[in-house]
Amino acid sequence: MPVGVVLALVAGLFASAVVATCAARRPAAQSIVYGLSLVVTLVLTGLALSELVGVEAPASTLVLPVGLPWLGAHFRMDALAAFFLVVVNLGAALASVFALGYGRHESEPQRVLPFFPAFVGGMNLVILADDAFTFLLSWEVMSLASWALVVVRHRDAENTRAGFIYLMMASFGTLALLLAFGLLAGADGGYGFAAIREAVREPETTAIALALVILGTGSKAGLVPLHVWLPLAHPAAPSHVSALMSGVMTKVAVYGFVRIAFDLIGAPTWGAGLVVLTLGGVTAVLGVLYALMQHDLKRLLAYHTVENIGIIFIGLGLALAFQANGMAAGAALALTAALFHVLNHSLFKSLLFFGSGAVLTATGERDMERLGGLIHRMPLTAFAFLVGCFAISALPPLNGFVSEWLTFQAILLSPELPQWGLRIVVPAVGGLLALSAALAAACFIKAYGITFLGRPRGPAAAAAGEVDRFQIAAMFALVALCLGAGVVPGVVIDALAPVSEQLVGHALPAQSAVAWLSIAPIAESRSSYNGLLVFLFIAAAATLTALGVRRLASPGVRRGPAWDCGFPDASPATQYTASSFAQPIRRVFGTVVFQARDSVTMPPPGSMDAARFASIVRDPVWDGIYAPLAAAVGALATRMNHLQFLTIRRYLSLVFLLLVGLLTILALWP
Amino acid sequence: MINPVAAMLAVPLCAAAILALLPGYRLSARANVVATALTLVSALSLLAVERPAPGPFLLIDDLNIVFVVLTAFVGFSTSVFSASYIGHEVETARLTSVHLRFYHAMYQVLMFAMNLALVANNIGLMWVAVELATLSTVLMVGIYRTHEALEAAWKYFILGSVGIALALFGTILVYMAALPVTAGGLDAMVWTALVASAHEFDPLLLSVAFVFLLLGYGTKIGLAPLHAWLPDAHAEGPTPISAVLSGLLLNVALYALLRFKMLLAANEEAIAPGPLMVAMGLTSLLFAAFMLYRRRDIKRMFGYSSIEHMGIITFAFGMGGPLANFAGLLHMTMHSLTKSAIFFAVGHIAQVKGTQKLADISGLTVTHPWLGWGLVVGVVAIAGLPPLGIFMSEFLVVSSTFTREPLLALVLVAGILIALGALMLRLGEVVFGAPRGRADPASASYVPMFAHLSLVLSAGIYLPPPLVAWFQNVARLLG
Amino acid sequence: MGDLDFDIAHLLAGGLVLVSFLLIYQDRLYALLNIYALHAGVLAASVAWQAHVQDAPHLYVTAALALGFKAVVIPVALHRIIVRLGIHREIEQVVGTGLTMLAGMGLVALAMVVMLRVTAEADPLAREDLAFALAVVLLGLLLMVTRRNAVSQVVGFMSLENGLILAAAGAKGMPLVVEISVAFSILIAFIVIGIFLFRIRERFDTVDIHALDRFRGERR
Amino acid sequence: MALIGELLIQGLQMALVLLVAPLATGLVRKVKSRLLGRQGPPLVQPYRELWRLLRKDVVMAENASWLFRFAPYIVFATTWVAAALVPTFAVGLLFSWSADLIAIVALVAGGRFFLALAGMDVGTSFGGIGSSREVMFASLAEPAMLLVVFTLALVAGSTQLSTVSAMLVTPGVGLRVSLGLALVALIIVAIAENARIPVDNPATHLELTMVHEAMVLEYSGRHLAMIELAASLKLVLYLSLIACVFVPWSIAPASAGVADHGVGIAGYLAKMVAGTVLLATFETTIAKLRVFRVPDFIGAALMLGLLATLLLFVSRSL
Repeated sequence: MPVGVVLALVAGLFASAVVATCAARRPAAQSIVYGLSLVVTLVLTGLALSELVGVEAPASTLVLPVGLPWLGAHFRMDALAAFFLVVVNLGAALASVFALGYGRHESEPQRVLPFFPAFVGGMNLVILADDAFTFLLSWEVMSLASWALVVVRHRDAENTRAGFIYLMMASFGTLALLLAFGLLAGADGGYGFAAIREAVREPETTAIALALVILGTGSKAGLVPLHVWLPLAHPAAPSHVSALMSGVMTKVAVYGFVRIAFDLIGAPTWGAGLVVLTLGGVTAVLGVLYALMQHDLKRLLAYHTVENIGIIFIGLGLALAFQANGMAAGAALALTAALFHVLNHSLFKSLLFFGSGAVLTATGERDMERLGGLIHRMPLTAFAFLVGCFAISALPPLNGFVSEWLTFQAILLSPELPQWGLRIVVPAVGGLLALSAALAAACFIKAYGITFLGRPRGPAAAAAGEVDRFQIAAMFALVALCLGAGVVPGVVIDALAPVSEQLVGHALPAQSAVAWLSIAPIAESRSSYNGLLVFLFIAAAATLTALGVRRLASPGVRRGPAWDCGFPDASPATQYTASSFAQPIRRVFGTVVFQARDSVTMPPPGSMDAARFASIVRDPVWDGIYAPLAAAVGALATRMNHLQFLTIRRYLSLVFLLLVGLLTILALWP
Repeated sequence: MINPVAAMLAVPLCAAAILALLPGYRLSARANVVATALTLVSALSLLAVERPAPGPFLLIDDLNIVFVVLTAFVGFSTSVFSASYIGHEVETARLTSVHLRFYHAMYQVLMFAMNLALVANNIGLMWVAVELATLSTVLMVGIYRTHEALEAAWKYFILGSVGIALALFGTILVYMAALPVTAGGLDAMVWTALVASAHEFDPLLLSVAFVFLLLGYGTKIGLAPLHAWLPDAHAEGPTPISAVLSGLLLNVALYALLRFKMLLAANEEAIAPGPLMVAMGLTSLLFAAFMLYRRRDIKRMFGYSSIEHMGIITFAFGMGGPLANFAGLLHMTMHSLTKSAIFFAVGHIAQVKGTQKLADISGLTVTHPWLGWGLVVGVVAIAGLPPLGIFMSEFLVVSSTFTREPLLALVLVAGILIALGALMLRLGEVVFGAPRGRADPASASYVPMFAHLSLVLSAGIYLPPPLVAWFQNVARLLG
Repeated sequence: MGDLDFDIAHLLAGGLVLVSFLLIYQDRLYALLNIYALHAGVLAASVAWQAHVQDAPHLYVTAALALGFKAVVIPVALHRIIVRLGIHREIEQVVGTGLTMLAGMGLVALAMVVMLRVTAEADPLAREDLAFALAVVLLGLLLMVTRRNAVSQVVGFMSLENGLILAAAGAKGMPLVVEISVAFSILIAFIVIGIFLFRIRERFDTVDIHALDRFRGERR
Repeated sequence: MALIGELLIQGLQMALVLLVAPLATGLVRKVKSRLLGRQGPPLVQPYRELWRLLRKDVVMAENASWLFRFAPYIVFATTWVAAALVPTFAVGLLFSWSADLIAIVALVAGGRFFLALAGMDVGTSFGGIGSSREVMFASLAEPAMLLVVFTLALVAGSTQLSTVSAMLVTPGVGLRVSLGLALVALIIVAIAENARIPVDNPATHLELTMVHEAMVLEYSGRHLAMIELAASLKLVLYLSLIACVFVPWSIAPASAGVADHGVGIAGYLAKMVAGTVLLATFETTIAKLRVFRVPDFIGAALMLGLLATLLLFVSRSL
């Protein structure tokens, strides 16, 4: 039975975590641990893939006598689980490859090695869990392990703070989910997913549960306004872990939402769809705007994860809306789009974080303002990162475009929706999605242009060199996957068919039937796209032109100083920086959303000291929700703290008053 | 074949007498371990042998056997810890061997008193035993003779005495309630007899009695606003005593309260004890959660955390029902193990850093990885994060409450989250960051700490079926 | 039992409450101690009477203890302590006597209401006794929380405890009464010694912030 | 046989746009000069310039990277492919189903992506100015364009450009508010995308006002030729897009005879001429906007597009 095998492998992961704890300080530990996790995750990927594309096998289940005593730990492997297992383990495998090289530069490996396999194992367990207790248990194991990885660089107070905020948000999410499960399980505590599926409950119960689920999974996935921990925590971890957290762990959160909202609760209301849709739209645009304001490469990437989560949730919201109105085809399309984007984002976000990790190893810099010109010193990394940027900007012929294209197609189906609320919101969300796509391109032009192009802005960037072969290998594997998923999307869509079949009882038409490997989600006459042809056309046109021009034109290339309108050899400081590049967009959007303010202080004429530029960007969510909350708790704590310093007489009077009060109650008690 | 109950009571008593006379502290420490080991053995043998019929003074049933075994176990591991703890104390001349003689004797007296309180079938006897336990701990809290220690001991003493008085008044009232129904005299104080005939008692008298008992024993449990003695006693006493206080004495007092709750439950006209306990539990939880934030002394902080968890446990038992009661029992067990483990760690930390001030402790995972990571695991456990045992009980409490009383569950969750915030904030400062201040090499025995933690960990993942059946049985008993 | 027995028991118990009021009323330490001696004496009398009524001879022990230890030894010892610590000039009330008296009235009323609502099966003597005992206990607590200095609070505690003994004695055939009274005497002895040893003059309720910081070890 | 025919038509179309592109640019210049009362360059001037550029050597900054050298070809290729997929004189082209309207927009965006990067590659301040302003415009123009696409797709029930234009020929469409709004939005977007006045001035030589020109400032020789050609292709692309959607008449239907195709070509050329003339007149009548007024201009397009889409969501008949 596959699930048993899978569990055994996951157990192997935990075992290697234990091994790592014992032997973390040995020099060989690095390669052993990462090698082990590489092998295990690869096998897991293979198993899950075979489960996904294999023949229609009934979901295999397994009950272990652990966990909640009278329930046991239930595990289940179905299409949905299989797909997400692929996503998780693929990302984990490549992260292990990357870490084989990246880990060498780790100063305190004993703080990383034990937790990396545990983290991966935890994510696997979440996906396999088939009862509320096991689910939450694994969920928190995942959170704890990643927390430990976030605080690896614990000497920097920023990181411990990030870890703290992360852990708080994670626990908040877990408690929300706990309440949701309590509600779903009912008074007699049927915590098994099977029981929850069977149970019938009032619509308002379902509504509350769904709201709690959105809170719980949203806080893990980084939905605005629950995203605040994400851009702090993800960059703090070592880069291969950042890749896992951003590319994979957020997907586990998405899995949690899909599992509960579609599979366990089922029969959604259109209101739910509306809420999720709106949250997704807002998240997408705010996320990319946040990202545009950053100049720390890894933080920019982390913020951008928020945007992609938004896109995914737009798809999920549409799916809910369609399903609520019994439009199975639309639901299938939207869900497929969302899941496709899950896969895509896990690919290119891992790629980009690997790239940032490579930059980090080569230069020790995360701040773009001190980078630049790396394309000359690390050409391979530069190429891989370029592909990642192109893919994440949703540009054909790469994979990012396909999933967004599918989402657009789903949006274009939505006028059939009967509810007015949806009819008003959906096009607005479509606009938001388009906006976020355009802004994403801007964001990554900035990221790439400042980091890799131009001239070095600092000595570290000037002295950088290409990274080792493991890191390169991991990045190029992802490049290949991005390209593959982009040019033959039909394969992925067909692989997703059983999932959408399982969740919404309908699947997109088999794309393998469509000619020339192109995809047509509804009908070829309506809309179709062929990544392969587009890719070939562009490649062919480019090469042909290049060749033709070579024949016609003079081949000579003379190198000289940059023209720059007659100011050659200006110092690298005259280049555009990250903040100056974003300045127009900051002025257009940021002033509204973030109260962004640029302040320039000019030295008086004749004084030799430098002019200062500062750009202040405030996070409205933090200022609006979290800061007041923290302040309130702090104030209350301070106020109550006086109770520590009372005198014995006062404590006695507390006792006395309580006694008198209770007696009075009794005296008045009928 | 000696009677295990008798052994369980006799061993500590004799040990106390012997230890009071033994000169060298090393020897007496070992003797202490041996005595507690014997107690543990006899307690465990209770599980094996068939139980004696409830007599006028002693009673063994499923409920108190849980407490007995737990007490004996934690008492044993704490004595092991204390053996390695006091060594350092003597080296640093904070304690003299005379003190230690007294200390060990009192330790055994405490064990005796707690065992007596647990197996007592007579509410008067139970009262006497609880008070004896309180007094012995009072004396040990003040053992360092510093201003703070005396302050704490004195506060504990006065508040404890008032608690004693209130509890006694409640006991008398119960007796008065029983008078008209039973023959009076001794068997009007035998718990089993009382429960049997409780339904005929005068409900109002019983309710008044419960109010006094709640306040009296609630003081020992450390429920807010009766808690005032607890944090200082934990902070200023020797750490083994803090461990025993948090791990055991609070449980014993809670056990007494539970007995009377069952008594009241048997009489349906009397005031329902549940809501009172729920209210006090939630108050303690929220109160302690906020108090955790401004702590400067690491031991006092964990004292407050004990208040928080006692609040949760009282809340669970107050809610009642099979799930909540089960959760309450589990939570109590897990809290005893975890909190004592934390105090084991904290004791050595305070020794190696030469201070209890949180501000002066940092970067423990760098300087003392074992202590540091041990503390991390302990705090993670006490904060109710999986995969450790307390998560399971909190899972059950919260989810079972939410279906019955959503608002209460929300308050509960809020409290848990706030407390978690405080604990994690402090934890981060203590174990991470660049090390500061002294960092003496640790001459610690990690066995008790990691034994407890591994128990908690395994319990979070796997509970052996017999244990579960047993707990479920007890939960049913509690109604 | 005859009416007379009942009336005398009633009278003595009521007398105890009255004396508790006197305690509350007093704001001089010496007078406080003398009145406490009286309190103990009345307790002894009522316990003895109970012993006679219930013909439970062991209660005489308790009575004797009350008379000898509480009415004589303790007051004398406290007297010495006051002199030693030089705190006999204290005006140590938190709220005015009038208010405290009012509160006391309220407490007595509360005690009566609570106890007399108890149904009549419990024999009347016990009921009255309980009501008075509860009143004494509450008044003792009131004394403790309205006085600032250690000695007067000890007095409050002892009067509270007298109330307990009264209740215990009133409970017909209650076992362990003697043991309990002995235990309490020891407790009180501890407290008194504690005051004496640790020089706890104001530790109950100091107003000196620096002292707080020093002793609580928390604030800086 | 049919396949070969279609292949022929597809090839013809690609060649046509490529040939027409410089001509259109030249025509715009000519008409503008005439309107300003100048003689103006001859129509073939753009071809001459391209040729001249091709013959010249490339002068490249020392620190220009491989991306700088490849970008022109990629930009050209994407634009060309995109333009080749827009029905000019015949619908139902062989490869038209390989990329729908959304993909065409994305292709153009891809070209811009590389152009903006190329602008930053050398690391000069002007390149930075150009790129950052370009992406700021694009971040508004692209969503506006996509909303226009939504509108058309909702009207035609398809994002397939051939289907759209075929559907819009049919009388059933009639006059629609949403289509009107979409047209205005599309025109604004087209102006912005092609860096025409009032957004940008293709003929400016004042560095601080340049956007597109600043991006390509470092280019020379054949690279510059490629970029220039791509720019004029883009103009043609948008013109033919507007043409095939809003004046779809005379476009040869799928599997039509040679005659129809002839008519189609003629009509297409006519439309091109009309479009260029209109553009030129428009450009001469107004002045360039300040950079930070441009977002309002393009934002208007965004709003119009959103309004059009909303109208269609509210009622299919608007």
